[in-house]
Amino acid sequence: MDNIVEIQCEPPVRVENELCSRFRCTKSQCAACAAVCPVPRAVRFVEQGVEITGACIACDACASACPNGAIQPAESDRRLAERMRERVRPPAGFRIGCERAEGPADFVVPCLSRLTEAVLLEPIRCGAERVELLAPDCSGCQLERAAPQWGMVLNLARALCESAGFDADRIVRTDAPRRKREMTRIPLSAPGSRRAMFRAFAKWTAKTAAAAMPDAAPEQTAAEAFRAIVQRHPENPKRSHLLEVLQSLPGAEAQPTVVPAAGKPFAHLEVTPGCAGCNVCETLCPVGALRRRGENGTFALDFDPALCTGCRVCEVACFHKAVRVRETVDLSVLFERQSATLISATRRTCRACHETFLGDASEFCPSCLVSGDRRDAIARRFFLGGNRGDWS
Amino acid sequence: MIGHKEMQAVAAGRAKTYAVLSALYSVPPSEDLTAMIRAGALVEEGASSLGAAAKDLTAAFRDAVLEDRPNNELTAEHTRLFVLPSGVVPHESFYLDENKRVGGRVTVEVRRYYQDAAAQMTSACLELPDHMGVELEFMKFLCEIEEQFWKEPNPDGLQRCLDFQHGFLTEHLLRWHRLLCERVIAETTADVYRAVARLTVEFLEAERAFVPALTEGIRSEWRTTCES
Amino acid sequence: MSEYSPVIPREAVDRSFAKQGPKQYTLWVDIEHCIGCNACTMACKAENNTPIGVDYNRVIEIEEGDFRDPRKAPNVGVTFVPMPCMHCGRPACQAACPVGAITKRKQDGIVLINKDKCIGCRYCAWACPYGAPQFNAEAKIMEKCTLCVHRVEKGQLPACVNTCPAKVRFFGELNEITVLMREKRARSFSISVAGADTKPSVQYTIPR
Amino acid sequence: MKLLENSLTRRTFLKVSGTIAVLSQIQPVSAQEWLAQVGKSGSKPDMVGDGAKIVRSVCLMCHSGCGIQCTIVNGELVKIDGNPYHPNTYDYVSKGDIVEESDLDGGLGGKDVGTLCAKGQAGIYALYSPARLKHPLKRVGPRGSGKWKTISWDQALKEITEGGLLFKGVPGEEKRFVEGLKSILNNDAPLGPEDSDYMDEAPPEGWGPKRNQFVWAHGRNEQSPLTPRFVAGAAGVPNMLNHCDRCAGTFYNVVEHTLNVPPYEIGAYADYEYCTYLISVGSNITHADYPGQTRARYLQKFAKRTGPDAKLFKHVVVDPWLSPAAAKTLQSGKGEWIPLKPSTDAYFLVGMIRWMIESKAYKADFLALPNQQAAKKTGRRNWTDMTYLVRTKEPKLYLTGRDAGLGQADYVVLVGGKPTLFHEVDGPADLDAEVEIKGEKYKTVFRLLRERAQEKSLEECERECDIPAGTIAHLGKEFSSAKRPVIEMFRGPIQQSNGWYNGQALCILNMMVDNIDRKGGYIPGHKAYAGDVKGPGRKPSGVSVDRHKDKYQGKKPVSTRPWYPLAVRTVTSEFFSAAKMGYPYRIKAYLNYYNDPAYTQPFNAPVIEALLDLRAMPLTFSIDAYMGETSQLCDYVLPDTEYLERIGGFKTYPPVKTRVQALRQPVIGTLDPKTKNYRGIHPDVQTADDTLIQLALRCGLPGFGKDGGGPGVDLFNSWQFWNEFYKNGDFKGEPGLDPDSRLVKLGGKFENPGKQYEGDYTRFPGGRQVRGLLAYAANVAANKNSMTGKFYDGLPLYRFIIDCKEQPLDPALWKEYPFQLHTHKDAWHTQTRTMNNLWLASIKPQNYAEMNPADAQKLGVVTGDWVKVKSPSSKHIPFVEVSMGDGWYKMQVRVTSRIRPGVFSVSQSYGRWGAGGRAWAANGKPQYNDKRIGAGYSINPLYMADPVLGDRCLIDPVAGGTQSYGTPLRVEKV
Repeated sequence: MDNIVEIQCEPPVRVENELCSRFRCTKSQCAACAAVCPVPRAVRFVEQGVEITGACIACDACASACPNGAIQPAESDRRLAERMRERVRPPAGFRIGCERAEGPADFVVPCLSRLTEAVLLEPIRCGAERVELLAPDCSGCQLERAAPQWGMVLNLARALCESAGFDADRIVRTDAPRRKREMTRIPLSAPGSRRAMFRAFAKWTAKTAAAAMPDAAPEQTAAEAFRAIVQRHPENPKRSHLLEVLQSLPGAEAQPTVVPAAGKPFAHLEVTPGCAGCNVCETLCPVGALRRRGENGTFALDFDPALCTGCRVCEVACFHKAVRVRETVDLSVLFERQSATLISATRRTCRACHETFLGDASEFCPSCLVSGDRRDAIARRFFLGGNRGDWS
Repeated sequence: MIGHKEMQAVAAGRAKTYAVLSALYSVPPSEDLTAMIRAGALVEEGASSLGAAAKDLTAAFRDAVLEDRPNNELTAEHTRLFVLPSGVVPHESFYLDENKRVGGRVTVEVRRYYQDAAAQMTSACLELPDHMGVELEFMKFLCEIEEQFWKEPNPDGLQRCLDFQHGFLTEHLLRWHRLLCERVIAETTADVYRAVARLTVEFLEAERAFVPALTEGIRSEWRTTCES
Repeated sequence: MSEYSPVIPREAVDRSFAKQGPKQYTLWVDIEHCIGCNACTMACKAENNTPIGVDYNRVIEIEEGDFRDPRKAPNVGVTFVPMPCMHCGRPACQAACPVGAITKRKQDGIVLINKDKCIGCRYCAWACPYGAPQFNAEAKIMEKCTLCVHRVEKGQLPACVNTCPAKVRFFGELNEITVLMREKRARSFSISVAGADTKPSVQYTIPR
Repeated sequence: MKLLENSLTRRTFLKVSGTIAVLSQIQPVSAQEWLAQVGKSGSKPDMVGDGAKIVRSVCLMCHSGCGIQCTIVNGELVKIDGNPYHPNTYDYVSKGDIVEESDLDGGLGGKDVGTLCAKGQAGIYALYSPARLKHPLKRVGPRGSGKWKTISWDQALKEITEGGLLFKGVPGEEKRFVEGLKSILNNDAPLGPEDSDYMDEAPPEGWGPKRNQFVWAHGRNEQSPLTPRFVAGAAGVPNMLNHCDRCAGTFYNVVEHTLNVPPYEIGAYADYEYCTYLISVGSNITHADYPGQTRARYLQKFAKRTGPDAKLFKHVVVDPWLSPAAAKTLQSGKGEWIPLKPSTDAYFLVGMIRWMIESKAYKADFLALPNQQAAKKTGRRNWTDMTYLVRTKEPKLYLTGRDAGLGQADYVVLVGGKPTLFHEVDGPADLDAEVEIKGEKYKTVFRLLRERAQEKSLEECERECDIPAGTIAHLGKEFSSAKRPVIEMFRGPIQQSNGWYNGQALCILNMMVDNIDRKGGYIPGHKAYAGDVKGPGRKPSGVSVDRHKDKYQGKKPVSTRPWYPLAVRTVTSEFFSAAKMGYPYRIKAYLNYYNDPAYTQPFNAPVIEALLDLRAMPLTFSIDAYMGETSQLCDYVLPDTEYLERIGGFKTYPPVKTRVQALRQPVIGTLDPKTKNYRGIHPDVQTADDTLIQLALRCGLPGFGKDGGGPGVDLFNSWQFWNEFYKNGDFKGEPGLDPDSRLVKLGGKFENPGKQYEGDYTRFPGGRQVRGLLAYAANVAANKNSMTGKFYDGLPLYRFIIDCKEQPLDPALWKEYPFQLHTHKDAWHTQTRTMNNLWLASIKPQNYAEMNPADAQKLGVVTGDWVKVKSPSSKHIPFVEVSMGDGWYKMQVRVTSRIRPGVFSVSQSYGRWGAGGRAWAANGKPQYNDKRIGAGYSINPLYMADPVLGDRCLIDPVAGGTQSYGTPLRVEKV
């Protein structure tokens, strides 16, 4: 019985592959989730992107860390924000506390690393004057590895405040003493967790029952091909939530706020003339921040900086090194939602493959020329003098 | 209230439409058929694009075949389009076989389908089973059987027959008729065949919605109708 | 009793198949006797059902020298070089693929493109110095020589090897082939490209 | 009923009033029957079988007859491999005399898999090509207008056999009565003045019966003996024309005569496996020769040979084009490439003879042997006629014993100067000698040959063939001193107006080194296993339209057009132009089978003109799988199956030295178990065999139908014929086409390929092992050129290009037309069968006009430039896209050192305008075409016409082969 439970055990958080940078582009070095995960072996990088194993304790720090919103916590951000809203009493300040923090808190979360920028801004949206994070010293906490995450979120939220024309100090951290009694609700060994076990057991019995039913239709297990999946650009729930919150911040007036892009889930792109129009950046962008536009024989690449999470998939994927992430980003774009055209060039159709390409070099696309002639050229180069020395 | 009689008539009507289309794809228009169409045999019921297409075809026939001119031009055009190796290949395998093997895998599948549906190709059939004309005639065959089942009435038989119709439409005809008709429209010089192609598209598109709806209707309501 | 194979004995092929653990299957192409008939090209086409215009293997005809006066001994030569995928030890295509659709299999060293993953961006074609990956314009994906992996896994030889009328293509494990070549003292090489150290595995022998 | 109502109202219906004639392509059944049957599929015989199976058959992508092994999965042909049991495609030795299935592991996924060339493997595309014809067609517009309609087989065959006002719907032909085959073929009355304007040129017995007005011409005919049974046996017509004049008929003719072997033991080749010194003259061993892939394997074998002679091996390639085989020899350093000037082979070959005679570098002891016992004494299997005496006055025949006063009509030799009957000599006779008898001078063949060879010095030869005299000399030296030397040829030296003599010279060279039949020597083709079908038949009589094998005996001293008494195979190139002028008699019906002269004929403009001429060719019909260039111009086109859908069989070619008869059998399609009627994948297409049988039955010809194959043997279809064929002759006692028989399972009957030699000689199965070889062509010397009334010569001549009156071309011509035309061939092409196969067409998308850098420099062109080219007689052909009018043709140049200077070389098979090559008109509208099929250029319109006749290409006056190389051309930059 134990064994079955072990096998069937499923992690409490779900990874939405389509949004995961690692899933979409194997070259992506994104490790946001793994970096904050407090449990060893709970996040695993696999061929299919990221896998959350049964070791997960459902602290949801990874969900907060993932800029693309690929990891969906058991309770969604919106739901969390809703619960919070119920407790906000404007214009009074709002205190959010960690379970281990001693002191009066309006709202208690198991760990502050669960919070996102949008959630932090929620009380302000509801009219609260200030948001305070009641945080004890994280060192020694079992979830210590997740601690930097909430610090980062706090900084982001403050920066966003500034860009909204508010005082950054409307969101602050307040040191709080640690509670004497450890009250961490989350057990650290997942397989033994009752929640997980019950869930797994329920699933297991359901499956057994299904197998026993005579008329059950055979399960359609054929997974959708990757190449079909990446044609879709699903909504980033985290970002749409944030944009929603920012849009409705009372009294917000967007201010140009240029911050370094490194380490922030915001970025602005540039495309150099080396662009071959191959469309890989658009295809692989997890959040759909890039959109190709082709009309009247031109190729244009539109970019919505408000959606960009700075995951750098486009940058690492581009073979021609034509896409670059700018070093700084202006946060006010989140309020204005203006899309930029990164490149616009004449588009031609290749005579051989009927694919489009940029440039006016010939009737054939560079790629057809390359693959067709290279075999020839390389063989030729070897056999016609010159390179004979290369023969090993 | 719709009765079996009516449905029987519908099935017969569909069979006839299939028969006309099948004949137009299979052989050059015979004199009888020409005369019939020119006389206005194709009548729409309810204004729609299907009706317009039928009107176009009738008009095209009236224009193409004048009293003093025999069918020669249409014969030549039919031969050019559907018999000689032209840009229009009227075989499903040309469009759906990944290797464009006319007579290959797809043809074998269609033939299998006929066998499963207990349809025997006669020795008069001079085409591959996946020829547009033969596929349309196969649908005509099923519609005729459907008609008989309405008459009896036989709910189980009807259900099976409609399943075969639906299966064949979705697995075969509806997957390639547009590809063929687009080619015909692009390639032909005769208005008649342009109109035939348009009518085919319109009719089969109507079938795409109708057959599943009919199947669903019977599944849910047949019992009560029988009792009433 | 059967198959005349002047270069590679069948036992060596059997040994290659039987070898356990990580290995590198590859081809040995004897250019000295290749007549450029393109039977391999067509065998590949038929076996892998490639569309017209997509060939996993091609025979390149290379002409050298200059001949203008028939009274003098002609200084001209033609070499035929069959060019399949080199199944490199460090495939440039794999490195270039943004979605990890290209893998080099540990168990036999065959470099394969996963058709489900490939998004048809053609980065592999840009990256491969040998022009091995081919764009299938109908399916909009890249394809290339698989060393007939579906046959090899069943213990059969790749189609091009089976069909070669002049018997100049041989299949085997790289080490087996290297040993045989050393025994025969054949002058062998692999087409390596300056600036792209991909460690191609396909071996060629050339006229002495 | 709500839902129903909904679905009804949401849709509009088409009401069809009136009754529609039912096509009944699908058998109607009642609903009850249907319900009973549904789900119980598959009792009918069908091409659809489950799973994978193997069928072994014979390829026909070229004519080599390689065995193929087809893998069929769920009714679809998915792969063609070489048949491992066929000696063409696999090297093995079997256990017994005849190969059995257990000799190899050749099943699905078996370890023994045969090799196969590119063409063979592309057969899949041919079978499933969307361009195939699917119904019989009749033209509804004027010939060549491209207006067609489909008709039923019944109508097609009925109209062809019955005749009548067949084209009354076509403007201008309303009253044209077309005589049908039935009345043509059953008319035994003699041809008279109403059929011929040339009665005074007829032989005393006349032109023959009127049924001779039927003409059959085939390109590839692997359905023999069924097709000859139809034309000669049933119709009783001598006019069965083939493609051999364009191909290698002269080669076969000259080899059969010189090596004294029976006909149809096709040609002779080097024994590649054991020779140590090989000269290939104009033969593209690996790419064009039959069977290319088998030779490639042998080439590999001799290159890799490890025996004691391995180091000696040398391969010399004589060819204006650096063929792949030549490239290999240059690469390995074990040979030479001799870039001979096109059509000067005689100077090279006879020059070599001269050097060898003068240097005494020949096997004198062998050449001096006059007969069998003398040969046997020295351990030989053959001897030559070199010592036989020949008259020096015309006709230059052998001296007979009767003329020499020795009583018998036998050859005479000199022994110590004394005339002796050849069979009475017990040792060598005088080789280089002459004698005077009754005031007349007689010389030995050898002396005549020496005198002939000495007519030109090596320096003169050098001037003509543009290779150094020293090269000729050193090749002669190496050749004569090599351990196992052999010189071989294919089309190069043979397909010329001097082809017969070139071939004769080459055979003599082989005789001079005593290598005929020897291991590593020059091996003639052997007999294949053959079946037989008996039955009644007619005997053809009269003169054939192309006058092959017919001697001119007319009242006029010289004939209007040439006659070819020595062409054993036909001279089809002469036929079209002759038919156009109604010479020697007018024809009434022309049947084109697997043939495309409108494209393939050198100087093809007159062929097209003839085919369009209603008077010259009142009824034309074509059996063709595609709308080929010729079929486009015919009255009816009867669709043929592909080679993968028919029954038949084929032998193989000499490089394989054991006996073979491979079975061609359908790899796909349906065979009715009762009637044995076979259909391929297309239901309205039948095999040409069946078409011919039906034509014969409709015309009431003997040899087919009930008891057609003798009492109790009905021949109503192809299967019945071939089943009977494989039960008789060499197949006596075997079960015919029984699916479990060895024949059907292995795809043929094969002799153990290990049994090739007997001692130092090859086995030469089925041929005369011990025989005399004939260096002197007495039968040639006995005949006259009908155009001049002068006797032909019996020995090789130093000659360049000649016309039908044996006059050299006007030297002034070369000033205006300084280039020489030349063609070559790629390994993946066969004349008209491969460009429409897009798998093959994609290997090399187009051909080019290839020119030497020296010439290109002079013209100022580089690769990719366009030039225009014309010959002295080229004409505009409207179908050809690159025809600029006025005889000029436009071509794109590739500059290459692979071709000798002064030569303009274009590879064959490209530049199609039929079978989808170019848009061709139908209904006045261009038909669909695929640019890839028609890519490149065809050289055929550029061949030069015979200056005397002006309406056909140059033809060898002796053996009837066409001049395929060397036509003068003018090339200009565009």
